[in-house]
Amino acid sequence: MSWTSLIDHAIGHYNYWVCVVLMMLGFYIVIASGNLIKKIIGLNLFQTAVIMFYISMGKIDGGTAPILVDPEKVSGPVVYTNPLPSVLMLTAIVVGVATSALGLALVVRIKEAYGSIEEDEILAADRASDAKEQAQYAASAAQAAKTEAAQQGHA
Amino acid sequence: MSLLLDCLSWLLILTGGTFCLLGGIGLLRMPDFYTRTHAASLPDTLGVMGILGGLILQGVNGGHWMSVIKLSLIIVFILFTGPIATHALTRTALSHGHAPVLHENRLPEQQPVKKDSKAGRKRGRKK
Amino acid sequence: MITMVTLIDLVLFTLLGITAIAMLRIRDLFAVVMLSGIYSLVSAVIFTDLDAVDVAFTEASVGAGISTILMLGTLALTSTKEKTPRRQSWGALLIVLVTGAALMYGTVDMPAFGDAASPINSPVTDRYITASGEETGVPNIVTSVLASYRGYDTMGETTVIFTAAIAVLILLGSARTTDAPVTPRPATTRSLELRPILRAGAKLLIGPILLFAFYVQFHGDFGPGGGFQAGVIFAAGVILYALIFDMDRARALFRPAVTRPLIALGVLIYAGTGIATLFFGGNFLGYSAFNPHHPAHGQELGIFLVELGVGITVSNVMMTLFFTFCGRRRP
Amino acid sequence: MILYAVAAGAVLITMLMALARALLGPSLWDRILAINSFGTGTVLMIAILGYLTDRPEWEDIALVYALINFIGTIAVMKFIKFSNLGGPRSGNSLSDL
Repeated sequence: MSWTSLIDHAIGHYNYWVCVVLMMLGFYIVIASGNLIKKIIGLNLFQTAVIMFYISMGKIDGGTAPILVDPEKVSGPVVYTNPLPSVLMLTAIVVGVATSALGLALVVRIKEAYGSIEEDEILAADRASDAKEQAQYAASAAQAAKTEAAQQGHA
Repeated sequence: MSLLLDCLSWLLILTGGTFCLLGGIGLLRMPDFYTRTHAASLPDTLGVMGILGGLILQGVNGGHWMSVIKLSLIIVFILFTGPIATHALTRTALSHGHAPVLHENRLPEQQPVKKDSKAGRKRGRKK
Repeated sequence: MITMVTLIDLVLFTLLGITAIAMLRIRDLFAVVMLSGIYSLVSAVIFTDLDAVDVAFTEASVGAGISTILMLGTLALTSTKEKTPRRQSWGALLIVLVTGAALMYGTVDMPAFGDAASPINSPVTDRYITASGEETGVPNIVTSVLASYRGYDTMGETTVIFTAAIAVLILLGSARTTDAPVTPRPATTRSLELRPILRAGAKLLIGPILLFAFYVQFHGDFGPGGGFQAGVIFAAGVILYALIFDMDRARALFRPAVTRPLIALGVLIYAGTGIATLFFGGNFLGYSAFNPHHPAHGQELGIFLVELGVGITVSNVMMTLFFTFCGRRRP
Repeated sequence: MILYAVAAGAVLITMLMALARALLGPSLWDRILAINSFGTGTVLMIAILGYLTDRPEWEDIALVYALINFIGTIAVMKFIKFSNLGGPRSGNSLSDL
């Protein structure tokens, strides 16, 4: 492979590479960040990267936007860029904002219930309340066993 | 006629581009927020007028009338919104205690601009 | 040979990468939200550059406008600071690196960017490009594919938006909202409020924004635009009004008792168009049945109705989201 | 064509500088200002791209940006001012924004 073809390859795939990097950045934010809002921002990043990936694939060199040109105004055939990725991604953006609104609504509710939007604090609160519940359960079970034993002894 | 329009549009776009660049440089190099506001208004007004004006002349040249109308609308809108936004921004910054760097308060202990603004935000929240 | 468009594309993608890395590193969530505004600005320019004008239009209105505002509304209800993490999560880094390497390996075999012979440009697309003009009478191929050829998809997506709005309303709609109007201030004190410049500017802008929304809605067949974009722009006009004048007054104009049923009405118009075509003897969403002599006219009518439904749903969903997020009191 | 390339180059460099200010920007205000400038650059860039690719009917997108960018800035300032987009409720007096 000669240098020029290598450079051509790099230019021809640069979009895809940046898209992959963006996707991975979003992915990293989602799994490594403890903050719920940051996680949703990471998801948005990931989503936009996927959208950009699709749109990059649809582009044709020398093409124009997929809106029909008046045939009288141009001479010769017109190359149109692929309209299909545009259609799919257009709706994906609006759906994406609606679903991330849903995620944000959940975050707001979590904040109201737990007083925090940090994952570890929420987990700690959950564990604490679990432990409390278990202790209560154990206490009540012990109480029940005691009364049962007392009743048996009585009988 | 066409050549005249072309030359005019070159002139306008070059002026607009220069003002955009100057605004960008000012945004980077000016010492504090208020002076940067000054620089940032360059692309908002003359940059937009120059570049879009040049494009309008090209549109007239090519007979794209719809795009000429829309570009004129954009110029009008940006001429309204740009200064309004900057005005509101500076007023908010000032009322939140973000002090401008004047030569009399350029002492090192009065410099922490970032801390200042955060304190201002907290104060604003308490109201 | 690098064309100008490719060069711009390379620069913009680099800008995008820098912004994303900054978003990862900054811990002030407020700054991150503002950077995500920049991120969507850049991505919209990239979409324009890659000839996906309609997508750019949507990203312009949704990403930079509504999304940022919703994020800010959430920050107002939660907190703006991210806690510093206790430790570097090496496990996460490893997973990300491995996945990334696998995806990179996958791109090596892909056809180069801009290759007209790549498999994505299949005969299906050729048919859309060559035949859609005569078959639907709509010059914007994206609109005709969206509303006619792939009408089922779009109906599903409208339903998803509808469902998401209902879920948000279930989560946030009932308790602690301020549906009950706060005692309105008398008009005299209102007019004395000191924001003359913003108010004057907003008065000049709101009208054109709403008008432009209608233009985008009805002109979407010929240029970039359509129901999704128009709905968002209309909602943005209302949001500007609510931001600059008064939340309560905006809510009195577009009161929940009206906007919430309209969300459903849009979906109903969409599905109802499909059922109407059944009555005219066609397939579900086969608009040609509306006018058997001129199928293209039938298609135009169908696309118009469907886009109207989408526009009504999207605009009301966006307004409802704004009012529910920003009308809620901080706990 | 060269004309548009020159304009695009100037606007791109301006956008780069605004981005740098948004990333460096010591205070919050600098960031907001830089983002506003960046938005103006975006509007110009989209307008130029329309002519560069010989489809000038795309100015719709630039028009939307010119309008939406303003709304975004206002929302950010309102958030800072009242820490809530709902604004002051229950009749407490407004100071100027």
